[in-house]
Amino acid sequence: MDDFFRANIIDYYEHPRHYGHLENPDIVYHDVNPTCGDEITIELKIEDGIVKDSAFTGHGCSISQASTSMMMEDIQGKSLDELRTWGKKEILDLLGIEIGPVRIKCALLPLKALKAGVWGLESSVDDEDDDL
Amino acid sequence: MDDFFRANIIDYYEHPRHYGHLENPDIVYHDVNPTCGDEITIELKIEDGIVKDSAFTGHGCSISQASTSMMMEDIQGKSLDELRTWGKKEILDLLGIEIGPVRIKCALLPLKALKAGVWGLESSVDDEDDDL
Amino acid sequence: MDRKQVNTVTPIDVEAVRRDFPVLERKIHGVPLVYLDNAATSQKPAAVIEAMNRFYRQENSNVHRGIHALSEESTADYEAARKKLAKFIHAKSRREIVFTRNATESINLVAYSWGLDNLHPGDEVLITEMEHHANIVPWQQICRRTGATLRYVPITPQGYLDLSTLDNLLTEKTKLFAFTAMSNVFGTIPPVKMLVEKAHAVGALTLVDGAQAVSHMPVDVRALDCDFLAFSAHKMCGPTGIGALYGKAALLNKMSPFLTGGDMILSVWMDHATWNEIPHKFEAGTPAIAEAIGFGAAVDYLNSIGGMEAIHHYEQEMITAAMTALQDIEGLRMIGPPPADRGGLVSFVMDGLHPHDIAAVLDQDGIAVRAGYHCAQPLHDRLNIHATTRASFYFYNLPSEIDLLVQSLQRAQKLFGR
Amino acid sequence: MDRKQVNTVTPIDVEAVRRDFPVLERKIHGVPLVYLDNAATSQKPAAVIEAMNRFYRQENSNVHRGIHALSEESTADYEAARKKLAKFIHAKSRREIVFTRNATESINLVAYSWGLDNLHPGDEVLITEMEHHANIVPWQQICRRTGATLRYVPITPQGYLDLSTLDNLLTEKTKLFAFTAMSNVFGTIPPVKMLVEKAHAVGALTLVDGAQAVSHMPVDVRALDCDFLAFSAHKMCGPTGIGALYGKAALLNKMSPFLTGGDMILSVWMDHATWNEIPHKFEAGTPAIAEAIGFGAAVDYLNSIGGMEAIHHYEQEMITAAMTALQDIEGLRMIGPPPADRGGLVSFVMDGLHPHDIAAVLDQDGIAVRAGYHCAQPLHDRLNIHATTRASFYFYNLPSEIDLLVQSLQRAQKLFGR
Ligand SMILES: Cc1ncc(COP(=O)(O)O)c(C=O)c1O
Ligand SMILES: Cc1ncc(COP(=O)(O)O)c(C=O)c1O
Repeated sequence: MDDFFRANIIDYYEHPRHYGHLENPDIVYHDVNPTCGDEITIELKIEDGIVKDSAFTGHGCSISQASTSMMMEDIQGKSLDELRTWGKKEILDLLGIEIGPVRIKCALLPLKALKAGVWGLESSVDDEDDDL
Repeated sequence: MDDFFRANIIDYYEHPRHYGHLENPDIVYHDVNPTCGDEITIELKIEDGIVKDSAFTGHGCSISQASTSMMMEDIQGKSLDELRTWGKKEILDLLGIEIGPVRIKCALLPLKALKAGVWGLESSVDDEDDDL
Repeated sequence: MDRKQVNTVTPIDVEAVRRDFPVLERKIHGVPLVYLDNAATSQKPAAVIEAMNRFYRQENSNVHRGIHALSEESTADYEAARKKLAKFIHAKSRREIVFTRNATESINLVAYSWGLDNLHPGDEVLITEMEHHANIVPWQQICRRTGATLRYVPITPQGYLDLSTLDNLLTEKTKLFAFTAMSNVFGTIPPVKMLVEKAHAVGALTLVDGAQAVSHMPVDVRALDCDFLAFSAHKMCGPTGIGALYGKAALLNKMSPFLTGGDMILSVWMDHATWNEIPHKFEAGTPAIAEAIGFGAAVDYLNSIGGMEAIHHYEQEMITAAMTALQDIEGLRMIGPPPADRGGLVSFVMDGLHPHDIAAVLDQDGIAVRAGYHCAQPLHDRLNIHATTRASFYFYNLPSEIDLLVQSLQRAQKLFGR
Repeated sequence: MDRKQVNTVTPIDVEAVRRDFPVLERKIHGVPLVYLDNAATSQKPAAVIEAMNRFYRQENSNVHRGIHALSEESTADYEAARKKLAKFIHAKSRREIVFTRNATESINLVAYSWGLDNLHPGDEVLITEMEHHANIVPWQQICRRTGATLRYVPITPQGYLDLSTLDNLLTEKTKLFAFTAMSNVFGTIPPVKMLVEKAHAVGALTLVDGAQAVSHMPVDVRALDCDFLAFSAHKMCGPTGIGALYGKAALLNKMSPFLTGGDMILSVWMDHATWNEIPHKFEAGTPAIAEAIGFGAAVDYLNSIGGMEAIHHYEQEMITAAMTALQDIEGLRMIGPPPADRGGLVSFVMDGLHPHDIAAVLDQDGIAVRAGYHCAQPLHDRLNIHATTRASFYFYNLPSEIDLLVQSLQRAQKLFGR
């Protein structure tokens, strides 16, 4: 938490990259974090299983918005096959900080939207926590 | 609890007074202590509001049976008006011992039966405990 | 609720009281804890923690059935706690107190037990737009199951109930009016007694959500004449895992049981069962024994430091000071009524700062507040706000903690370049 | 349940273990406590009591919502406890563990949530004659509300399930088979895995009442393949006020919520709401946070002293010794199967001595047993017994305590002139 606001999260929050709409997106998915009202809509352009373009709109806290912006930036050119394997770790690597059990939901919102939007996976993305 | 079995409870339990049936009783009332299966049936002969005769049958622990036997003995000749005012204290005086919160239900079973049988009072007889 | 003049109460010795709370010695990120999340849950004094310790260390046993010393002690202590609670809210009898898990379960108990049997198509349940989800969703569900209709008393932009609508909303169709005695978002304290009277005038029962009010001000169920009152131990210095439902004995006697199993029965046959007397009829299985004892100890503690009148008085001072201080922060907007009409909590929004981020900055300074919908989404929707930040006080908070709050909020503004 | 060969388990160091339990130092009427009422509730080791203390003294806060250090710590610890429990019973995922108040509420949850939606006239729920009221009355009630029929697997006079009746009783009409994995009166351990298989073969779901079994022997929900498992913390060294329901994720996902309110919702609008993911969908309002942490600590403790295999092994030795010793008391009759087929408890009747009076005499000697129906009235009716006395052991009981029990029973016989 300490380096929370030292990371470039505030920068992405204030100046979100890939904010806005795509023309004729292949996938549009809206998702919310109901505990706090974070909302995002992601839009993807897919060609041959590769993310050709991506954008988002939304509002919410710095974590959810920066996380979404960073992800939209990072997934460009990546294959859906690769993205399907993404989990908590990949998002936290993007954000570059540790996140506690409550706000992890904000950070993982774009991943949740991606998985639900592309593969219809409704299951919780932090299930990998579930190694017993 | 210590003088529990020093009192004459075992005597009344082993040799219950007023055990059996009355001829043409005016009131017959059966009651149970569901937590443990104590069961009694009291029978009363009433004339001019006075208990002329009383008897009981039943089975259960020494406290419930001795308490019932002692009460059947004691109420002979008493007026219903007087009995209506009876509470926990009168029964404990008869038994001559202190009783904890669990077994108090055994001790008060005959009083509960009396009140339900004579006046249809279904309310708990230990409600006097309820002075807030 | 009718608040009396409180001039004569002995003030709470806050410095002394703080020493009763072990957690207040905690350091967060190296700085002392400033706990302003009391509306979510309160901290626990050592006396409450110790009462439960003593139970587990010395007399732990199951209740109501055992004929041995530990069980008799446990039973006596469990029932003594019930009596303390009955007295605390001025119930007529300890039999009117049912132990539940929390205020939420208390409301669900009424919804299932009373609602399933007594609501029919055409009937209406009336709640308000300022309810906590605990006093909304159970009624949505039970109305769905029974065909009854759920209606809402609207709120004004100032955070009051719009009482002008009552005469239209409370009709012969209204079977129950369920409303909070203190909003956990606005802090608003509605005129409970008057609302109960109006409901009774059309023959409706009343359920008061006392989750906030019982913890923070005197509540007298006989004076209010409400039919049900729901509240939680954990918000009033007691343990988690236990709450209470007050219900008028005549009503509880008539109601079907809710949870069924051991202890709530009189006799069980293979094809049917008969019920124990109230309140046991509503307490199935092994109850939260240690927690009930802790709940009783919490009531003792609240009484010992001066009582609810004194607590409410102190919180009025604190909320007045807090709202005065927050007013000076540019771009900060508080929601809800002025201090005189509310309990000791305040929710606010800040231009360009998301409540989550505010809470995160405050946390770095050791200050615990809550950010979000506070389980009152319809209220936020009505006001068109996404989420708010809430600071909520209790009798152990210091005026100096208000200053720390203000400083930290200003730091958040700087950090985010506002 | 399938009991493996237990030759290789490390034996429990009972003397050492006893020092972990503060209450075992208690004197009752001047003599040391002999606690043989473990089937009603177990005693608590200091580690469990201290885990809850630590929570209240250092990090107490509400869970799942707060963005501050205390809330993050509380949330992490609460969810970690869930994980410990999932592991303890070999669930696939922590999401399959719902925290409830006790085993009773766990069963009620299934009865209301699954039962109200899935039972219809003509459907049957099958239970057994050796069930605890907690696994009888909820099914009576839900059958009454839905028009389904409740049927019973009969018991034999020796205290076994009469398995010869199963093929007749388990039919396509059977929607659920709910049965105990260890009788709290006979001690009988039925063949759980086989019963589950037979139920599944006709398409019925299975609910295992694990209130006794989970506390006293290894239980592996994946090996058993049961659909639901209900159990309580307080019988397995944990606190009062909390229990658990295990349910297969696929089933829990499909079920309607039971209690509704905060935390179990995804979003709430004025006219409807959507539900949070499992297990949260079933946990409404502020949960029993300290108790969950205590529950987790209890699991840690049971593992630390050698695990459930070792505990079961020790209890087998104790019950064998106890039943051998009791056999020599004239006029005493034990009910239920031989030691090899039961857990560590024994119920008995004595000629001319009422169980209440036996328990009262034993109490004078510091011995805590239970007398009555043990919440299993249909079983007693079936056997034509009014009530029984039950001695139930746990891993901290000593062989010497069996001797004290026998002596005290003989004293009772003398006192009542038998
Ligand atoms: C077999 C069985 N089932 C259910 C229960 C109920 O457990 P609880 O009272 O903890 O809900 C018990 C305990 O008394 C039991 O022994
Ligand atoms: C007004 C109000 N009602 C109900 C509740 C629910 O209380 P609990 O979570 O203890 O059931 C709360 C607490 O969050 C509240 O503030």
